[in-house]
Amino acid sequence: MTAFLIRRLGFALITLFAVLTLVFVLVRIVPGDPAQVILGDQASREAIEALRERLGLNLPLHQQYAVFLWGALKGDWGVSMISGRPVIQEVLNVLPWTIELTLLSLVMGIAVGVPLGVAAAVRRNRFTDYAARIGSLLGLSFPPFVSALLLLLAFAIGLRWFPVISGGRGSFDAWYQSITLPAINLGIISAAYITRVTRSAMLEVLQEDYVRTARAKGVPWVVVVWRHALRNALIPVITIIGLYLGILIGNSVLTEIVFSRPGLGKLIIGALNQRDYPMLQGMMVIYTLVVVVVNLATDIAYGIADPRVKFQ
Amino acid sequence: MSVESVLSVRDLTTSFRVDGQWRSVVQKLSFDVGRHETVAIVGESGSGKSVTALSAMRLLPAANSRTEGEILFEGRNLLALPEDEMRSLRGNRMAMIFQEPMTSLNPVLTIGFQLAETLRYHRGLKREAARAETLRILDRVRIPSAASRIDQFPHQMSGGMRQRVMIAMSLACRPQLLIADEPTTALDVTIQAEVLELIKLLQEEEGMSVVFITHDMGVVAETADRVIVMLKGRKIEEGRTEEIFHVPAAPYTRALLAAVPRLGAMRGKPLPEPFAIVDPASGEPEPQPMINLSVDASAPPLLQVSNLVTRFEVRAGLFSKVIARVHAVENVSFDLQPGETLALVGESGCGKSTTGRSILRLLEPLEGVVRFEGEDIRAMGKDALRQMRHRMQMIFQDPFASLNPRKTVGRAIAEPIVVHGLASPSEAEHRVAELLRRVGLLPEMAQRFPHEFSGGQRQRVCIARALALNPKLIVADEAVSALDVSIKAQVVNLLMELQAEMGLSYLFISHDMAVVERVSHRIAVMYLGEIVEIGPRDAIINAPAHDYTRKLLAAVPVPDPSRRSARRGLSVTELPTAMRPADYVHPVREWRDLGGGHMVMQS
Amino acid sequence: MTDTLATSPGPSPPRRSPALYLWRSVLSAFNANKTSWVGLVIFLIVVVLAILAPLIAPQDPLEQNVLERLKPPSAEFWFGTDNFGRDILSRLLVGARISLVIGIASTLLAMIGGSIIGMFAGWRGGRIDTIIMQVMDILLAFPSLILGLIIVAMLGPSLLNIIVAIALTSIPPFARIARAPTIAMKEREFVDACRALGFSDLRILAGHILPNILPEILVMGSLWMANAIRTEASLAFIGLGVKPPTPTWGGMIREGFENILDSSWLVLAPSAAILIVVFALNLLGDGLRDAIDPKLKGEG
Amino acid sequence: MKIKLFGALVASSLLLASPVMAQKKSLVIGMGSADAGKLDPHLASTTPDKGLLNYVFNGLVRIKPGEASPDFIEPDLAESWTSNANGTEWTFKIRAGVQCHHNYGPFTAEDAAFSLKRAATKTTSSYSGDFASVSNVEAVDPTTLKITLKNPVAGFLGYVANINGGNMVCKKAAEEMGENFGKKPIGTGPFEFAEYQPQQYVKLVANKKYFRGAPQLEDITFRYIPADSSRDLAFQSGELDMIYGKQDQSWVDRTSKLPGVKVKAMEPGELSSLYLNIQSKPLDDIRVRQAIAHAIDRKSIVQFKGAGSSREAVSVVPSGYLGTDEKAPLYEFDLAKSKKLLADAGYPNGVTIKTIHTTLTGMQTLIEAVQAQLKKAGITLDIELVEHATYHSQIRKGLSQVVHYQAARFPVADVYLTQFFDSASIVGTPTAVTNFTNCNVADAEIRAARIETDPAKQKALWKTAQEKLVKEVCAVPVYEQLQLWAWKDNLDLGYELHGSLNLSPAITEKTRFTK
Repeated sequence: MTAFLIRRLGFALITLFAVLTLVFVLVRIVPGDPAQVILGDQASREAIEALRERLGLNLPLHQQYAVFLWGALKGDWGVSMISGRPVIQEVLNVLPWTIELTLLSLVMGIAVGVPLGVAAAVRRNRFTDYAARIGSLLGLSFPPFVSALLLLLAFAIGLRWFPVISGGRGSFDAWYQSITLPAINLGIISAAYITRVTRSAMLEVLQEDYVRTARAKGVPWVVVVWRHALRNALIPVITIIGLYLGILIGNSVLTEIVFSRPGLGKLIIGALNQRDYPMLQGMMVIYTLVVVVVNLATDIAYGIADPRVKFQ
Repeated sequence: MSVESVLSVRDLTTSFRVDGQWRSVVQKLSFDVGRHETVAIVGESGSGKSVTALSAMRLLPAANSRTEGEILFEGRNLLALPEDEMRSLRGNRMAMIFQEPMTSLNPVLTIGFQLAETLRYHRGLKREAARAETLRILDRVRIPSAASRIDQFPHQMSGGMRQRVMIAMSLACRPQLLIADEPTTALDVTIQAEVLELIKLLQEEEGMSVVFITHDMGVVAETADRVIVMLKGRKIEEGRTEEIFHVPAAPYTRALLAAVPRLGAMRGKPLPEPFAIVDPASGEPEPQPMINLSVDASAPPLLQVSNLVTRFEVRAGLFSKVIARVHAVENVSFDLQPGETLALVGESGCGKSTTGRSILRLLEPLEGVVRFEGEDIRAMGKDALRQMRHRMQMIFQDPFASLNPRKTVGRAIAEPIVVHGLASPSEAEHRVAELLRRVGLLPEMAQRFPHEFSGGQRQRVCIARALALNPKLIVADEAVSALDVSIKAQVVNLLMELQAEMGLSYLFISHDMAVVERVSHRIAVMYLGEIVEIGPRDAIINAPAHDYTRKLLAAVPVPDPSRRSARRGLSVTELPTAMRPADYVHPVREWRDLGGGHMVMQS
Repeated sequence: MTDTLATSPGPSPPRRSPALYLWRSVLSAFNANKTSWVGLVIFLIVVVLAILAPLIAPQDPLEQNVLERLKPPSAEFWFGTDNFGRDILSRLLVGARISLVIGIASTLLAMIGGSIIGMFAGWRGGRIDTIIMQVMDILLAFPSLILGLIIVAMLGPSLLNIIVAIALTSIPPFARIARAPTIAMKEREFVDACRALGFSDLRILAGHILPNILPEILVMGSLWMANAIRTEASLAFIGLGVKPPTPTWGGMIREGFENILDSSWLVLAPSAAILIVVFALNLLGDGLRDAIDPKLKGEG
Repeated sequence: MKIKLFGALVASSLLLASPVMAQKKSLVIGMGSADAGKLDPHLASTTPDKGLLNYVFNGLVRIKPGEASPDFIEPDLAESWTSNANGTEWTFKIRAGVQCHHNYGPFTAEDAAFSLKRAATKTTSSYSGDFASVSNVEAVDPTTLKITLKNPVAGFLGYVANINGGNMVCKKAAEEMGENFGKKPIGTGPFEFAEYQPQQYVKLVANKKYFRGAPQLEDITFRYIPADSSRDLAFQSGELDMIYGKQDQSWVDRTSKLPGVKVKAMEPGELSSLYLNIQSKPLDDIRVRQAIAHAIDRKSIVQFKGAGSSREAVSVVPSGYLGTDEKAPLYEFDLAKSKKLLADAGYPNGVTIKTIHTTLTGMQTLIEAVQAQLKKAGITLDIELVEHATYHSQIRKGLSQVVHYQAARFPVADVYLTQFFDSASIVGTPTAVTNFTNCNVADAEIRAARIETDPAKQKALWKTAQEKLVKEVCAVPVYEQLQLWAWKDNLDLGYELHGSLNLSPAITEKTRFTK
């Protein structure tokens, strides 16, 4: 297990390194000289040269690379070109918002998706199954910004249960008031995914010999389904949850915009639109870190769920 | 029948819905199982024997199956019981063991939990009590050091151990009736013998009745008091075991028994001989062509294998260090003459398949020399190897898995001919027709897809494909093991005919000693990657010199109830693996020559 | 008991091509799960409408008419008009072409790229496999929308770039789906048989393994096509869609979203269009997947 | 458990909806941007930032709250002022006893001098160009400030009013914080900076020591909500008291129907013009430019934008400014003429021109409408959409052949003419402002008018300049967009709102909730 963790961490480092290199290269293959991009076509020659010097672009490429890596290692990701604030501070400001939203929606997705998927599989080709399948397909088919708006209209304007602006902090009341709708909006998507995966995993597992064995032992059907079958079906479900967390984070961008919620998504869109390179580099590192952590967590969860995995 | 019957099946008809149509798989089946009695239900695939068992347990999927008739157990009609009451019977009053111990246990739950569960539901034991009882039961099925195994997961145990766990589970509540569905089919012979022994012993101790479902006449002869023969969902014949074996009434039974290979039947015959085939409709023997399978011992050997070594590395740890190696093939040497059949026998994991694949270089051997017609195969480049493969072919165990399901068999057979440029596509078509005819199929069948063929036909297709390139050597890797007995005999006969006609050499890899006795000129016995004994077939079967060979032969069930073997005692064998530590140095072996090419390793 | 002629499958047409067989197995897959038919029919209707769009569109989708702007649905404008007085129905029909082109082209690209990568990794095995699949896993876990955003933002929002961006983000799932059966197939004896028959690796992969994993990849394709159409909409919503005035569903939603409280039909029509197509594709793929999954066979 | 949670939900929602509360003291404003930009009054260039900073800072003089014309200039930090006869020497009497926020001490002539110098320095100010004519600023004594100009400047008081470079920062704070002044802007206005939450809001609290008296409101929360619909919904649900409207007539129509809501289309009108780079092909041919001008149908654009919130452009300078030629000879809409001109110029099959354009909705809809109109004349407008900030940086690099710009300036023709048409303002040059056209045809008149002290002659010069620019088709004026705002009618601004030069309604010490 320790060796496994060390190896995964080693792999994570390599991944990070690769992403950093990729970012470094990307910024440099974008058409035009960064100094030129920053200063513009008609900037004077001296101005460009001066900026190149200041940005360290006159150094040989390998030295630039070393400087960039060293900075990244020290956690010095530079200063946003737009706001002038340190990238790391800007990112850390909004990171908790995105994490909290994504995790909560994932929990909602699991709480709804797993039971629904099990029910659908157990009652295959019956009403429950059709309802769960069509429901989950609808959940996957809705553009997230449309569903977000419908939620706002229904619960914030119609019923007035929740505020339109999702930014509450401080008290639990304010917190749940502000996160419920966005989390539901994202939760719909994760629930839809999880329902589908759980259903097909359960269908597969219910065909297995050991399920028949359990029945032959006279174990009640409920126990067969929830203990014998589900434990096994959870293994692919965990993988999928890990893999599709990325889709969730992606969709959280749109959710953040409609619910007026701070978050990574808004930050990266701004950085992209304004070609804020230091910010983009920082964001890429953060996203990679998140992905690496998620992969690691998935692996560990996988090992817990499946005793056959030996963490090699 | 008898008033004492534990289970009475009356007019059982079980149907499945396939594409909206109801098709009955078991028809009007009736039989009884008396107290303390062992009844064997035998039949080939598709006979409905397993469905009968599942019907009795009511384990068939309700959505697309239908069971009619009556199944009386302890006086109650099971088919009319509410599911709840049925559930309280299952695992309690009636229990079942399944064929596949590898998949029949839940991989994510400990065996202790799975066993205790039965006790908790049926006997209402509390956690601690259930655990103690579980330990006791594990001891009873002779699982060594049960206390340390109770918290293991199934994947940490061998197949034989898992089947013992399954047995323990089914016997936990001391059932009246045990239904064993091919409980030993997936096990090696030595393990099979031990498990059969165990079931027999426990039956006597518990005084229960057993329904034994099997395709293996040897197992039937060893275990059953009474036999029911089934064919295509119907009962063909029923009777006491001795009667069935000695005076079979139904032609089908006769055909079935005729096809069963009997170890020792070839004593004194130096050359292989085809099986006698009995027509299942009339029960009369069919004439078999006489074929001469003599070997020219003076000819230069077709294949020379010397000191072949193939190992697999096991890596682990931070830097994927090699922590151990599986010595799958270790120092294997033998020759093969043109027109000769050498059988490679042994139990799973002994390295016999790896040897075959290493010779064809489907796997890369580590050391040793393989010469085919004098050429060193290991020294060959890619192209030379591809050319070489014209002359050495392979037939696999599973004829379905070895044919591409999305190609017509015609294309499957023609493809190698075309790829190797042996014929133009149109000529290839003729050649395909010829080959199909040669293996006993119709040329028109070239247009069909593999799934439209039966297992035996598919294996014939595979043989035709292997023959397409006019090979000299065919490596037959468990080529007939998956086939039903009657089909098995036919395919074996076909192989022999082809050998006589085309002068083929076979490397016949098999675990089935009885079949091996029929087909081979010589036998090599493998154990843990090494050949422990090699020699003429008659010598190996009738005068085995190595302990392991003797043990292997003794374990083969004899399809003759009058020769029911004496108690072998309840030994528990776990097949050792050929996994060795990374620094393991293989010992130098001494050999003893018993004359006539019979060599045995001194251990 | 002559096994050789025992199972005659009854009268059969004199000559059956593999294509016919494939067609029949597709048909039976459809029949096994009727909802697939519904999905297919809806999808085909949309495709036909998109192809015929220039002929059947009641108005010029680019023609602005200030006097008719933001008209609710009426007999003249079935789905109303947009902010510029353009006929929404016409824009919807013409926009279907872009959405479908993006969906189909990007999915095809991803399918081809992913299959090659996955099959290669699965076939080669060992470290190469480990490395490729780790990279794929990272890519897969990376927020695809963000990845798409970055690519489009870097390359600029043109139709081709959007297709490439979406394709790149959907390669990993195809690689995964192609790899697993390749490994399973590699273990199957027929691949060993092929090798024993002296076939080259390429021949085995392309001729023997690919046809076997193709159905699964195609099914996956229909599911990811749905995703691609949704991603286009999301990119457009963020403002990185195809340039105006070209109508796309995503772009229409973006425009409509600005007016959603005044003129909800602006957003409803394209949303419904996306919903319908995506739903149809999901229905199609989902049903087929159920039907072809060999593990679920024999149950219905 | 579930039921309990549901109950809690219902209970709390009831609480939320209940119309209790005493006198409201907190104002929440919803702005249409994603986040705060630079909160330094001399650097801020966007409407949201300017609006916010207006509540924090004062000028030497101010335009009366609610008005948008220099006619309403009144004292602010300066109690009174005098100037010499030709207007090159100005003396301001600084109000005594004004306190800087957060205890940064009293505001004196010293601070005012510092502030003006800061605003005139290129590195610390975006508005240094406005002070090009200032030769000296001097604090004679704590209450006397003297400004010397190189030459008379038309409407000079406008530059020391509470807008842009005229905003007075406190010296001690600005020196202390240096580059970080934007993180905690310190002024003298009715509200002082309290808190910034990224992507969420800026919070201002009442400046109890405000020299006009403590504000009635306790605090202002300035929220950033980029999605128009979300902002509207939050306004509708009562979470916002005042919102920046969607610049669209349909928004006006819908929002005015809401109960208890006031909607105002206020001055100044932002002039939306197409600036044509006359050095780029094919725009270097005046016939092509004329063709474009003839292809624009201003009437239908106003119909499109809504008559209540927009009006036709009258000249290359917005209407109502001092010196605007309200009847400039703009090219009339004439497709035939347009096509003929194109053909004459050698483009019988039409031309393609390129613009880099913002995704800002109001502007994007306009350019798409323009695109459709041009299309009818055979002119293809290729629009490359980029985010608003990118657009601003790109067009300043001269990357866009056609620049669609929408702006209001201090309402004196000189400002507009100088920034958009004086050759010194050409983008990419050291003195660049926003001349995207490379035009210099009116340089002479613009520069002469700037120092002309005779108002009549000055107006004549401006008129000639506008005529020349129109004739030369340096720019094609399209329409003017009024500023749309909505607020709850229980909010009493404390003055009559006609307009605001900051484009956001002023919130003063008198602003309060009536219930």
